[in-house]
Amino acid sequence: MTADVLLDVQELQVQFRTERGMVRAVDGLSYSVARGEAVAVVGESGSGKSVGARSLLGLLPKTASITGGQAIFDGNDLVGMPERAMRAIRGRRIGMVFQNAMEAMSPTITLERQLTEHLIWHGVCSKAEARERAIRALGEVGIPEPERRIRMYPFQLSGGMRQRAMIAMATAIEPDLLIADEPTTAVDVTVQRQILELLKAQKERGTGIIMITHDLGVARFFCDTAVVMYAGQVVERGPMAEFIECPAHPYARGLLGSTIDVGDRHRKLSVIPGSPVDVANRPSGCPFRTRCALADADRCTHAQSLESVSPGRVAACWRSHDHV
Amino acid sequence: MAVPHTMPKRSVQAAAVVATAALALSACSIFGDGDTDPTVGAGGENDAQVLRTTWSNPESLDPHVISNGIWIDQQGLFEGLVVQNSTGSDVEAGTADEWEVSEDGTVWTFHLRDDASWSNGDAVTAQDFLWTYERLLTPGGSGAGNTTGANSYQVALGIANASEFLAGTVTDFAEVGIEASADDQLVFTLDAPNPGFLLGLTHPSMLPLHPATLEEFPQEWTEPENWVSNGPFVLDEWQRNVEMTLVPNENYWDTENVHLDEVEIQLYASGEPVSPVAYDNDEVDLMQLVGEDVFSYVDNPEFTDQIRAVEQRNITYLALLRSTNPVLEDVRVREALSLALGREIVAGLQPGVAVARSLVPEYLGAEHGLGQDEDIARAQELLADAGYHDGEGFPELMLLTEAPRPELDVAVDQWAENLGVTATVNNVERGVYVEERWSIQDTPGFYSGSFITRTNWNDAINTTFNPRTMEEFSLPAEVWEEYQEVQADEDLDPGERASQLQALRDAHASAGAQEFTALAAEGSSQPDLEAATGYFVDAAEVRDDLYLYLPVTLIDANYLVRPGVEGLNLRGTPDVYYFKGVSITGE
Amino acid sequence: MSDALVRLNGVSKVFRGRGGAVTAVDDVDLEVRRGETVGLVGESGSGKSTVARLVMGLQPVSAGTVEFDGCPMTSIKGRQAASFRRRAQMIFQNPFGSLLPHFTAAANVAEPLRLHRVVDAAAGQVRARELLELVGLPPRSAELYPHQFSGGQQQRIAIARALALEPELLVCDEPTSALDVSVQAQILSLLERLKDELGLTMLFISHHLGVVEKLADTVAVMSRGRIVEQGPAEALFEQPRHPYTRQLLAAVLPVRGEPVPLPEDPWRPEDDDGVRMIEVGPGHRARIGAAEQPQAVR
Amino acid sequence: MTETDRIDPAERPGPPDSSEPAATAGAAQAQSQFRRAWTRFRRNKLALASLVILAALIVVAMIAPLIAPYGFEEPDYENTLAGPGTAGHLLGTDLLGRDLLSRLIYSLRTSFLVGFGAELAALLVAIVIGLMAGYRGGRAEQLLMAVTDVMFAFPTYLFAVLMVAVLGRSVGAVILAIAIASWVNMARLTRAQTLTLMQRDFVEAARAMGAPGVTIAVRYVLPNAVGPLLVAVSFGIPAAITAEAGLALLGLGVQPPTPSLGGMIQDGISYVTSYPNMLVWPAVMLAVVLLAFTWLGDGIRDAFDTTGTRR
Amino acid sequence: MNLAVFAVRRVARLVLSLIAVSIIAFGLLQLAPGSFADISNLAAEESSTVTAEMQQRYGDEVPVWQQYLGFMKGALTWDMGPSYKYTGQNVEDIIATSFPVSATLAVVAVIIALCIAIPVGVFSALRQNTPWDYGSMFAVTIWHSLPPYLVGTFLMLLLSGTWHVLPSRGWSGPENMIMPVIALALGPAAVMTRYVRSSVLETLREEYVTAAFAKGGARRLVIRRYVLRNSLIPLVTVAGPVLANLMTGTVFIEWIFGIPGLGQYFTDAAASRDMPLLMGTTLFFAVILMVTNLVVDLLYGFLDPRIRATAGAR
Repeated sequence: MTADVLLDVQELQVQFRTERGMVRAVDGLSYSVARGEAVAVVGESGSGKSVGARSLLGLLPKTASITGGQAIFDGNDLVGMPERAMRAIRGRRIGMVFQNAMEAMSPTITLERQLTEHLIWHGVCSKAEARERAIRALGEVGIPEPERRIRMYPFQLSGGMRQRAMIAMATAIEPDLLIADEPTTAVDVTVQRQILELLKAQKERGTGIIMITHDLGVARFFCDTAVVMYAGQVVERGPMAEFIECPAHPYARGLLGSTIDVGDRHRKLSVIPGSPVDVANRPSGCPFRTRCALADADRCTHAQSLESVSPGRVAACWRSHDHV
Repeated sequence: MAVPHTMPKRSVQAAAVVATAALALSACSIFGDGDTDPTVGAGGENDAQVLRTTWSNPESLDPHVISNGIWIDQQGLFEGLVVQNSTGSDVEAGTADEWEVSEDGTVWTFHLRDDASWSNGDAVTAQDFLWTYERLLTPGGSGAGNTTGANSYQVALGIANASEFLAGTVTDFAEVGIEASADDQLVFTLDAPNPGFLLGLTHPSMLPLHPATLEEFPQEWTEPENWVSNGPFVLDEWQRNVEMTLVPNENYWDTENVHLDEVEIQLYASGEPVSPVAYDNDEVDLMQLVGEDVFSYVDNPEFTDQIRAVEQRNITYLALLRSTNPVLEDVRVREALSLALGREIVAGLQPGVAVARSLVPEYLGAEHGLGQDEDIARAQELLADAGYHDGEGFPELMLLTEAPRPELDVAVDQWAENLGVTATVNNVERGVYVEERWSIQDTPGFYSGSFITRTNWNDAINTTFNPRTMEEFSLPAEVWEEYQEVQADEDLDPGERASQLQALRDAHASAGAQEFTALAAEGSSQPDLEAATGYFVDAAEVRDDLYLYLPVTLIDANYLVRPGVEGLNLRGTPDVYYFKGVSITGE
Repeated sequence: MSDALVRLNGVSKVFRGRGGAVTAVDDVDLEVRRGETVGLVGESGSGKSTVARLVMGLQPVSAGTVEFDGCPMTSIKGRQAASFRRRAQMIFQNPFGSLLPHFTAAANVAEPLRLHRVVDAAAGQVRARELLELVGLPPRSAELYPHQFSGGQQQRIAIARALALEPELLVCDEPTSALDVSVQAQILSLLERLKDELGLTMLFISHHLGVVEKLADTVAVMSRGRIVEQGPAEALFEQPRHPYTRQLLAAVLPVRGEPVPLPEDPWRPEDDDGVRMIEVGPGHRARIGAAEQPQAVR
Repeated sequence: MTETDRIDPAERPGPPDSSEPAATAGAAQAQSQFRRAWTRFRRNKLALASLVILAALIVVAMIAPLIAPYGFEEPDYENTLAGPGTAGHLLGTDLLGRDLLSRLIYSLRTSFLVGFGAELAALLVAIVIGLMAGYRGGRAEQLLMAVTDVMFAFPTYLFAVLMVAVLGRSVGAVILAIAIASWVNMARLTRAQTLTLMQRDFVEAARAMGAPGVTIAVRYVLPNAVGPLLVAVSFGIPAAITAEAGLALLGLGVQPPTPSLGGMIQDGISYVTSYPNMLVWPAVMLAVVLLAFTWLGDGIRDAFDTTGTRR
Repeated sequence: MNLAVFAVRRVARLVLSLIAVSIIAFGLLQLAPGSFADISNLAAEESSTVTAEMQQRYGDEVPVWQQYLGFMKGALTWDMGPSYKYTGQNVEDIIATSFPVSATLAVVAVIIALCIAIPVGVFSALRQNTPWDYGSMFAVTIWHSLPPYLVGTFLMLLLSGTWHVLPSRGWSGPENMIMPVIALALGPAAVMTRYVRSSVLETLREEYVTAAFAKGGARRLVIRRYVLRNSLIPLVTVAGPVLANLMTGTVFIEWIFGIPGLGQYFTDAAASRDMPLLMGTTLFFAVILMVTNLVVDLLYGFLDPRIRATAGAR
């Protein structure tokens, strides 16, 4: 761990209370983010990638609770942090960008208020100054006529513009860490590229970024580190380039093989059979074993721990060395 | 979302402030003047004598418009030539302090007292009375609102040409037998001697009105700010449907005998549950117990000294409905139904209810045997005679009513059990009831009604189910239809209409009904009360034997009167008592 | 061309709403030949889904004609319409939403058979099970309800249903957009297999260029209701001629290979106003002015 | 369901129980919407208890002649206004000595008849017009809009009073009056549900399959609107019962001697100071019935998860 | 469509509905059996001939349509003539004096109901699935199931009959409002509490609430600015109809507590077939309902910027 590490998550566990009993949505999530580093948490539906990130800020519903692990941010553990201390971190030190700005901004409050209020809450600046900063931030994310637009309500902006405004909302306060939860899923490819460029600028300023995405293209384009999750567990973690080059875990390999690029016309798709596993019905041992071509009845029914496959890379499969 | 367990207090406070403000605002404007003080009353420490009582909500206070209001006029707002004595059996001096009658009993001369004056200070004159009576008798009423003619009541007084003027056959009021021979002298000329004339003058329609006020405010004269009257009290406040306040008339001639400083009358809307809660809660000092409330007070030792009964004040009856089905045109059938009505059962259901055997209350001294009694064996016999043995082939009967009444349920039950006759109760709204009573039904049956019993023989014969009405009742259905057409014919001039109706009655009314008419007329023309009563008793008997109506029960009126209310003379009349003379003594 | 199953000639669609008229599809010419898969790509709001609905006759055209097997759709009425319905079927983006929630998987698949009275109920059930098997669902799933399936399985049911009437044309409107990456690959493989096995003619609509490239023989690129470029898939993806196509390709972030830098001066739809489609290669047309043509070749 | 929902259901803020068990994962049992709703409903103890109570009361009402100790208009002049616990009259008697328990049982019969009858009649009309208005638009929609405008301007209570005045006071007339006064809201709900369901892809899918409009409306759309309609009915029945009681209080309810809860309450109110049990029994019964329907409605709503139909 | 056209259409629909209401009401009255006659105090009834007299006066000499047009003309000029039953009072005067009473009751009841509903509903939602939540929802459902006339009757027996703390009836001061308002407010309070609770619960699940917390908002602030604002605006749509219903539906309460509101007059007029009064009150209620609905729409539009914006665009 270097001095630059902003956040260090270790063995995080999150449970949900459901009608069918307790469900472990996140079961052992570990990664760290350094200043200026972008970590991609990649996975499919129900893999726990978003729950894991939101739990850091205590933004889960009441039915959820963190049952284990720690998340050291700036020397303090976010897990079990008192509400007051947590509030000082939320929005100020750790910002968050949501998937859909339409849903993540109140329809009845003007942009101005939504962009400035937390500056005032955190005592960053005065109201007038906050307004200046918000206008500037809007300009920076490429919204024309920010002075006029700031008086509008979110629904009066186009989708792309709303998404930018939300990024302005999270970044105007210059947080140390940014959690971006599928920030481009709801927008078109051309807009996606622009949004990512905006986030890149933040990264270059030294902000650490946790990017939650199901899109490997986005992850690869933007992030330095890949954390691949499956059924609430991390199956592989390591530098992005090496991960793309030769994924170690069979699931990660399958995922990469399923991803279609332009120019893949003649590449044969590698298909993972079966359906993604639901965390509520996770099989014992390796969660992927029911879909894994390499599954071995003896080895895979035991829990797989993350083991180093190469420097800086870990994977949760006993055969992962075979592929590196 | 994890959420805090605190409440946004500020919005709650804001809402509370708004609510308080709204309450405060509304309190200033929408309530009545609000000068009533519920703690002041019979039990209160205050010296002011305030009588708090209840009355059925009056639609109007015009004594010429039939509504509950005319009895309030009578109770103390206006004063007629004469007023009733404490039992209602005779009259005492009112605005007139003296009167005499000619020897033939047809000319009555009244002398107004010198100090009789209106509440605005004007003297009460004979011309005022004359003006009032012209207003009363003018066909169609004088003011736009005077539509419900109390004038028809006055037919019974027998004032010369009064009915003719009312009917339109006489158009010059000067021909009517009322004359103001001097400012303080009023002379009535009657067609025939009338032993009921003096008591008849105590009807609210004979109260004097203040001509100047009525001419200035044809409609609004009953508003407190325009109010002028000659009685012991004047209208101080009238919050419609809620409350009326009367205060003493300073210009009244007999203020010494007016003890109350204020009368508060809670006005109960029709159908409103008149719960004695108001009495228990010390909101009123005097109220009538209505319907089922008698159970918790009458015969309750705790209230023995607070209950005052007016015996046999009301009589309930079933009256014949006109029907295309002639089954009830057979008097034997009607008698049979009457004899098996179950009166004893009804009387046993509630305290203060007695069997009614005649339309005339027992206390007038009618001998036993007058009227209708119960005899099931006889009833069955009669029905069999009429051709309906055990009710076979008897059509279903309808009992029309505008409120649930136990006697109807009992009748249905008893008729079915004893006579094999089925009947259904048809409970309809007032508007329907009033119309249906007079229209011709497909189903034979009766309508249910009740009267305030008449406290003297004259009224008992000549007002409730008077001769003309009895003749009308006895008309066969098809004649009744024709009769109503004549009544409704706008093209006929009034005189012509009256004579056509008379002709129809003469031709088709039953012999019994015509006999009743003759006996009643004979009685009314007797100058001597006793002689008259003889005829009236006979007439009553004839009337009851027609079985065109079946008397059911006589019902006591029970009043809750708070201890300390003195000088209260409850009478069997519709106005019940006068405010004058009532006082409240601190206990 | 006689082998054109579907042909759109100058088709436009205008929606009139409270906010005024919106031209969703603007003078589109398109052709789907038998046995061919035509891919339609574009961003949201480009009108590609509206084209699908116009082809399916779910909405009337505002101008132009849609011909199915040489027969203009506007004149199709009554029985002809019913027979058309049997010959063209559709798959939707949201598999759960497009299935009848209160019908079992088998009943969903058998419903078109019932509607068109192709077979009796019992035979319909048998056929439904065969079809479910064809799309890779186990027989025991026949009696389950749609909500009991995962998204990929639901889409398989929807495909089975679309195939029940053995249609000549299959219109797929973003069939994999709502699915996870691994499931998307499954469905695409399934469609590829079915295409080969059954010789399906498909109109395949997606915003995902890679997916379209993978499946389509011919590709049309749409923007703001207009087709800006169309041609054989290989030619179009390797030698995009229209600036918008190039821009779109550049915006895609590949997993393998390097991303292309975005063009400095983004193309705007207005740039195309008054510009006509011209032939730029064999079967390859683009909406570029003749004057631009030399520059377009890079 | 939106695209975003599908991508990551378990990660939406909310319990991750929305992620369905994959059919292949185990031997899942076929679950129709009703079975699913019933499973959820069963877990709601209050709603289940309400259902049991209502079912029991309905049975009691249906077999009233068998279990009522007396006829509803059978007098007992020896035992008038008897208190509760009088021999032979468990709950006491009224002025004519009629058995209150028997009258209460028959009252339930009338009240349920009015409640179910009115709601059923309203529902039938509402479904036809609501479906047509929602699915076809056009004249049905214009009609519904116009009627809605008028009915919204016509105070329901005043309308019912006038209707009963016209139709009379038979059970049928009261049912009709209440039904006419209440079908509009139900039709609007049906229309709204239809419009919502029309947005669902399966309608377009059905059209693409070649299903005719009637089939879509009746076979595909309607069954999916059942949940909210059931909820509306379960709230509508007690409303109709209350409406009858209100009419009865004004003397416009079902014609006596046929007893109804409202009629008994009307009787009871006049006796409240002397024989409160005459008011207490029907009042308690009415409250129990209304309460049970409310909880039942809540249960059904939660079971079908139709949050939009909350009243 | 611009705002003016929208407004004109809206008003036109309003007028058409009013005409329809008047025709329906008038038609129903024509169909209904019975006609107006003097319904004097039947207990004090003196003679049957009086009613016959009335029949003559208010016979059917005028054609129905002329009666209708005559009445409508009167209604439009706010001169509906005297009531048949309340002789000496004009219909418009009756309405003018009694409607404010009903309206006050209704408005105060709705305010009280809101004062109960908002805190209790919000509280229950914030403490979902706690004993507090279950308890208050249980209580609220029970209120909901008690018709106002029963509540009113029991209140009167308790507070006036037994404890002697409030006057049982009348309309002379604020103390007369307490029981009626409670009886009236309980039902709406229950309805609105349930609405507020579910609305708040729904809003709590919105992403923007999470986003507000993610910005570091204090709970109270987020609840007020994000949750309450967005969940209470729709309450207007519930409170409006409730208010309109109360204004027309206070009749039982007016009856039990002897309050001189319009509902009493209406019922009385209906029973006694007082045509002018009945038509007058019906039309007046219709206008009140429409105006309330209109105000609710406008208010909702004003409170919700989304609707405000689209309405402005039209």
